Amino acid sequence: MWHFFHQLASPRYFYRFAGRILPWLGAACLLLMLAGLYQGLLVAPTDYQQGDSYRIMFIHVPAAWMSLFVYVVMAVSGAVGLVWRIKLAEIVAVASAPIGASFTFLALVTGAIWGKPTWGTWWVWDARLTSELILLFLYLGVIALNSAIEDKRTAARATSVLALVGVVNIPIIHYSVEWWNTLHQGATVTKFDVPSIDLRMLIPLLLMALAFKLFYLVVVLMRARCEILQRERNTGWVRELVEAP
Amino acid sequence: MSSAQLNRAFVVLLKRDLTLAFRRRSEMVNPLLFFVLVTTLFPLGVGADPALLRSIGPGIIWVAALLAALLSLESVLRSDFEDGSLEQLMLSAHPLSVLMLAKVLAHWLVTGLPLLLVAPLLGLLLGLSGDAIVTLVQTLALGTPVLSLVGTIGVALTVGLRKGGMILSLLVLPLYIPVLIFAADAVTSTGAGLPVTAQLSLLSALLVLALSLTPAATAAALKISLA
Amino acid sequence: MSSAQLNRAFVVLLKRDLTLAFRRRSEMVNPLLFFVLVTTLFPLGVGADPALLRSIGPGIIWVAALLAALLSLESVLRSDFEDGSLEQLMLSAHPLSVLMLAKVLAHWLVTGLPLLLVAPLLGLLLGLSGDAIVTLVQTLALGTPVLSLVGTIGVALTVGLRKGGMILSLLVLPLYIPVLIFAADAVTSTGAGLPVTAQLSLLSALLVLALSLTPAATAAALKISLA
Amino acid sequence: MNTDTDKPRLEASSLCCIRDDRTLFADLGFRLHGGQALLVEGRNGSGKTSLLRILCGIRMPDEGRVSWNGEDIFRLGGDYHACTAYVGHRDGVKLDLTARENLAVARGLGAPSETPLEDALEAVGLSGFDDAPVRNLSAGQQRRLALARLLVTRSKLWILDEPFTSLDRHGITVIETLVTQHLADNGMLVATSHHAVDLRDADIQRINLSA
Amino acid sequence: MNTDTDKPRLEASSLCCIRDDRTLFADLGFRLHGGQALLVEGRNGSGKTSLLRILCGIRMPDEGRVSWNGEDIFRLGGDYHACTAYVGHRDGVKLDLTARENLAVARGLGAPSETPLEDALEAVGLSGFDDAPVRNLSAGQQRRLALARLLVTRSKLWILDEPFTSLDRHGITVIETLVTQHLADNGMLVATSHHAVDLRDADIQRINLSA
Ligand code: HEM
Ligand SMILES: Nc1ncnc2c1ncn2[C@@H]1O[C@H](COP(=O)(O)OP(=O)(O)OP(=O)(O)O)[C@@H](O)[C@H]1O
Ligand SMILES: Nc1ncnc2c1ncn2[C@@H]1O[C@H](COP(=O)(O)OP(=O)(O)OP(=O)(O)O)[C@@H](O)[C@H]1O
Ligand SMILES: [Mg+2]
Ligand SMILES: [Mg+2]
Repeated sequence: MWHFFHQLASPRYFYRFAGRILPWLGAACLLLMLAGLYQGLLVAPTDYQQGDSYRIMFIHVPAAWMSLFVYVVMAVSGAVGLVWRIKLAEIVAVASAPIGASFTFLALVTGAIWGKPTWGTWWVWDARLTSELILLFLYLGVIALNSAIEDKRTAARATSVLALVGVVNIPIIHYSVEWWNTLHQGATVTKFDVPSIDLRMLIPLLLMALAFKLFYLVVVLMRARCEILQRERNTGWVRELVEAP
Repeated sequence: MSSAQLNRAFVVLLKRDLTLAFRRRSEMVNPLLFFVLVTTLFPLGVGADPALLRSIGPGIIWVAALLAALLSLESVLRSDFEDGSLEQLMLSAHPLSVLMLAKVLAHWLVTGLPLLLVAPLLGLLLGLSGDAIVTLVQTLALGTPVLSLVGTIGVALTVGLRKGGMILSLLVLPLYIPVLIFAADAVTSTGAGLPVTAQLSLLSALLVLALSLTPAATAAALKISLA
Repeated sequence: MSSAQLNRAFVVLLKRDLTLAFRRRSEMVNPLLFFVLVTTLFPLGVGADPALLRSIGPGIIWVAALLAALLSLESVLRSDFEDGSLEQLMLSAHPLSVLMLAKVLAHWLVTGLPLLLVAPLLGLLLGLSGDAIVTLVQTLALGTPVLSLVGTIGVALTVGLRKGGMILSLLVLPLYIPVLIFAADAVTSTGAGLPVTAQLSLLSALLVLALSLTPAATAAALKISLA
Repeated sequence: MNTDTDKPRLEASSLCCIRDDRTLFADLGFRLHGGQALLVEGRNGSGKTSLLRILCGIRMPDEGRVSWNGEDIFRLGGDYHACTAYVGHRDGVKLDLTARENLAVARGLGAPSETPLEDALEAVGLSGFDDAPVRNLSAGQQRRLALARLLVTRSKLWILDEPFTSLDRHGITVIETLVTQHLADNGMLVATSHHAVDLRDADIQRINLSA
Repeated sequence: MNTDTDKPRLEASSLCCIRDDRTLFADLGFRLHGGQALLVEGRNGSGKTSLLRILCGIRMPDEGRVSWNGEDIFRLGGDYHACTAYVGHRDGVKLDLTARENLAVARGLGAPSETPLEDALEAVGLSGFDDAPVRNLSAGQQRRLALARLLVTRSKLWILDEPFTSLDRHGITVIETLVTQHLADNGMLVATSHHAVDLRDADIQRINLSA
C-alpha cells in the first residue's frame, strides 16, 4: 500500500496511472450526472412553496459544497507539498484553484438566479452569501499569484503558502461574517433550512453531489497531467512520449 | 545562538528600521495623508447628511485604514529586497520569523500608530460621539497590528514580482475582512450605546493569533520568494 | 511630419499597448477585481441594511472606481520608463502629447472600460434601481476617461521616483474630487427620481477639458522627469 | 522636413552640465559634419551619458546650446528628432513583443526608411528570431535588436551610448560595419564606448570628459 | 554552535540546478577544508550566482545536497549561517545609514567577532568615512563597506560573488590580502570572479561551469 503511494508520487508513474483511470472516472461521472439530472428534473415532485424553481438546487447545492471542499483539498495538498516536498501535491494544489473558483462562481450564479423568484432579489448581504463571495476572492487571489510568478516551482510553492493562510482564515471569515450578519440584520428571508427533505429530492441531490466530486477528480487529474508534461518537458520520458506515434 | 543574542538582533533590526524611517521622514506622513484623503472622499461621494455620515462613519474610517495599511505595506520588504539586505537577513544566524516580527513592529510603529493619533479627528469630522471615538481608537490599536502582520505575508509572497502592488491587494484584502467586521461593528455599537467587550476580545484574540502564526508564515513565504 | 504619419504613429502606439496588455492578460483583470473587492468591503464595514446601502451605493462605487483607476495608473508609464521605451517616445518625430493620448486611450480601454461592464453587477449587489444603474454606467463612461487623463499627469511627474505609489495618490486624488462629486450626485439623484442632465453635461465638459488640456501637461511633466 | 539634410551639421557650443551641484563638464564645444564620428570618452560617472542626452534633446544643458544645421535643437523639436536615432544604456525594447513587432513600432514612430524589417534583423544577425518574444532572447540579442532600430528609420545622426554592452566579438564587428557604412553614406555618429572602436579610416573626433 | 568549527568542512555532492527548465549544472560535487579556497568560473549566465546561493542555503538545489561538517545545511539552519558570510551581487547595505551603522547592524545579526567596527572600516580603507551616509559614497566605497561585513562576524566560510565589482586596483589588493589572511587562519572561501584572483600560495580548487 505504502509502496503504491510512493510510486504514485512520482510524476511519471502518476501520469500513466491517471491516464489509465481517467476514462473510467469520466464515464462514471457522466452516468451519475445523467441519473441525477433525470431524477432531479423529472422524478422529484414539485415543491409546494417554490414550484419548479427549486430544481436549480440540484446544481446549486453540490456546487456550493464543492466550493468549500476544493479549497480544503487545495490547502491540504499544498501543505503536503510544502512539508514533504512532494511535487505532485503542489501540482494538485495549483490545478485545483481554477476548478474551485469555477464551482464557487457557479454556486453564486445559481444562488442569485434562485434568489430572484424566492426572495425577490438577486442578492442580499446574508452571511452565507457574503462568505461565499469572499471565498471567490480567496480563490482569485491564489490564481493571480500563481500566474504572476514566472518560475513554475516557485509559483506552486508560493501558492501553497497562500492557500494555507487562506484555509486558516476561512473559519474566521465564516464566523465573523455570520456574526456580523446576525448583529446587523433582523429576520432575513434567507433561511436555508429545508426541514425534512423528501426522499425523492434527497436522492438526486446526493447523486449530483457525487457526480460533482467525480467531475472535480476528472478535471483535476487532467489538469495535473498537463502540468506534469509542461514541467517535465525536458526529461527523457516526456520526449519519448511525444516522439512515440 | 543564545536567546540574549536573539534579543539583541531583534532590537538592532527594530532600531535600524526606525532610524531608516526617521531619515526619510517626509515619506512617513504619506500613509497618514492617504488615510485622511480617502476618508474625506466619502462625504463628497455620499452627500453631507450628518445622520448618514455618523452611521457609516466607522465603516468608512476602517476601510480607509485598511487601504492605507495595504498601500504602505510594500515598503516593509521592497527596499530591503532591492538592495540585498533581505538576503542578509535570511542568512543571519537567527530565526527569520523573529527578525520579521521586528520589521513588522517597526512598520506598525511608523505607519499604524500615527493612524491612531489622527483617527479621533476624522471621527469628529464624521460626527461620531465621544464614546464611539474612544472605541475607534481601541479597535485601531488592536486591529492595525493584525493588518501589518497579515499583510506582511502577502508582501513576502510578492516581493520578487515586478508589479506587486495590485496583486498584493487581491491577496491581502480578503484576509482583512474579519478585522474590518469586528472593528467597525464595535464602533457602531458604541454609538448605539451597546456593550462592545465581545468585539474587543475577538479583536484581541485575532491579534494573539496573528502574532503567533504569521511570522512563521512570512518567513516561509520569504524563503520561497527569494529562492 | 505629415498628419498621416502622425495618425499612423498614434495607431501604432495604441496597438502596441493593447498587444502588451493582451500578452499579460492575467494582470488585466487585477484593477477590475480590486474594484469589486473594495466595493464589497463597504457593506462589511457599514452593515447590510439594504436602504442604507442603496443610499450610499453610488458614492461607494465611485470611490472604489477612483481607487482602482489610481492603482492601475502606475502601469501606464512605469514599464516604459524602466526599459527605456519612454526615452524613445520622447525622441520620436511626433508630438509627445499625441503619443501620450494614445497611451492613455489604451490604458482606459484596458482598465476603465471593464469597470463599466462590471459596475451594473455591483449596482445590483448594493440594491441600486435599474435607472440608477443606467446613470451609473453613463457617469463611469464619462468620468473614468477623465481619471485616466488627469492621473497620467501625476504618473508622468513621479515616474522617475522610486516610491511612486503613495506620492502619486496624494497628487492625484485631490484632482479627482470634481468627478467624484458630479458623478456620485448624478447616480443618487436618479435613484431619487430627479433629472440629471446638468451633472452629465458637467461631466462631459470635464471630459472635453481634460482631453484638450491634459496631454500637453503630461508631455511637459514627462520632459521634466526624464531630463 | 529640413531640406538641408544632405549636408547635415551638428554643433555644440560652451555646453555645461551640472548634477547635484557637481559640474560634470563646462565650456564644451564641437562641430560635426556628415561622414564624421565623435567618440566621447571618460571614466565611470564622468558625464558621458549626460552629454549624449543633452545632444539628443532629452536634457537641457545648464549652459550653452546645441544646433542642427544652424538651428537650436529645442526650437526644431520633432524635426530634429526625425533626423536622429538614440540607443541608450537601456535597450528600449518591449520584452513581451516579438523582435519584428518591436521594429515595426520603432519604424511607425519615426521617419520610416525603405529597409524591410527582415533585412534590418538580418543585418544585426537576428534573422530566424523574428517571431520569438524578446523576453526569450539573451541580453546580447536584445542589444542587437535595439541597434537594429537604427536601420528602420531614416536618421542622419546616430547617438549610441555604450553600443557594445553585452555584445560578443562577432556582434561588435557587425555593428562596427554598420556604423562605417552609415558614415560612408554621409551619416554622423556620436558614441561612447569603454571598448576600443574600430571604424577603419573614418573621420573621428574625440572628447575626453575625465581630462 | 558546532564544536567542530576548528576543522570545518564543506561538502557538496551531485548538485543540480535547473532554471526555467534549463539545466545550469548537474552532478556537481566538491569538498572544501579549512584553509582552502574554491573559485567558481564560467561565462555570464552559466550559473555561478545560482551555485553560490545554493551553498549559502538561500536556494534549494534541485538535486543533491550540501553539508557542513557532515550535516545537511538545511538541517543546521541558523547554526550554519552563524559560520558563513555572504556578499552577493547586491551590496546589502542601507544607503540611508552611515557606514558604521551598517556594520553595527551586520554584527548585531550575526555572531559578533572581536574586531572593533573602526578596525574593520580601516581594513577596507574606509576610515574617515564612518559617519557619512552611505548614499554619498561612490560605488566602489559601497562595495568595500559590504566586504567589511566579513570582518565583524566570526565566519569560517566566506562566500563572495564577484567581490571585486567596482573596486579599483588598490581595493582589489586590499581584499586579496584580507582573503589570504582569512585562509591562513584556517578559514574557507568560495568565490566567483571575472578578474584573475591573486591569493599567493593558498590551496585553490577551481570549478568551471561553462565547461
Ligand atoms: C447568491 C446566492 C446564494 C449563495 C452565494 C449561496 C451559497 C450557498 C452555500 C455556500 C451553500 C453551502 C453551505 C454549506 O454547505 O455550509 C449553500 C447551500 C444551500 N443553499 Fe444556497 N446560496 C445562495 C442562494 C440560495 C437560495 C436563493 C436558496 C433557496 C432559497 C438556497 C438554498 C440552499 C440550500 C437548500 C442549501 C443546502 C443547505 C445545506 O447544505 O444544509 N441558496 N448555498
Ligand atoms: N538621475 C540622476 N540624478 C542625479 N545625479 C545623477 C543622475 N544620473 C547620474 N547622475 C550623476 O551624474 C554623473 C554623470 O553620470 P553619467 O551617467 O552621465 O556618467 P557616465 O559618464 O555615462 O558614466 P558610465 O560610464 O557609468 O555610463 C554621475 O556622477 C552620477 O552620479
Ligand atoms: N530569477 C530568475 N528566474 C529565472 N531564471 C533566472 C533567474 N535568475 C537567473 N536566471 C537564469 O539562470 C541562469 C544563471 O544565472 P546566474 O545568475 O546564476 O548566472 P551567473 O553565472 O552568476 O552569471 P553572471 O556572470 O552574469 O553573474 C541565467 O541564464 C539566467 O537567465
Ligand atoms: Mg553612461
Ligand atoms: Mg552572477
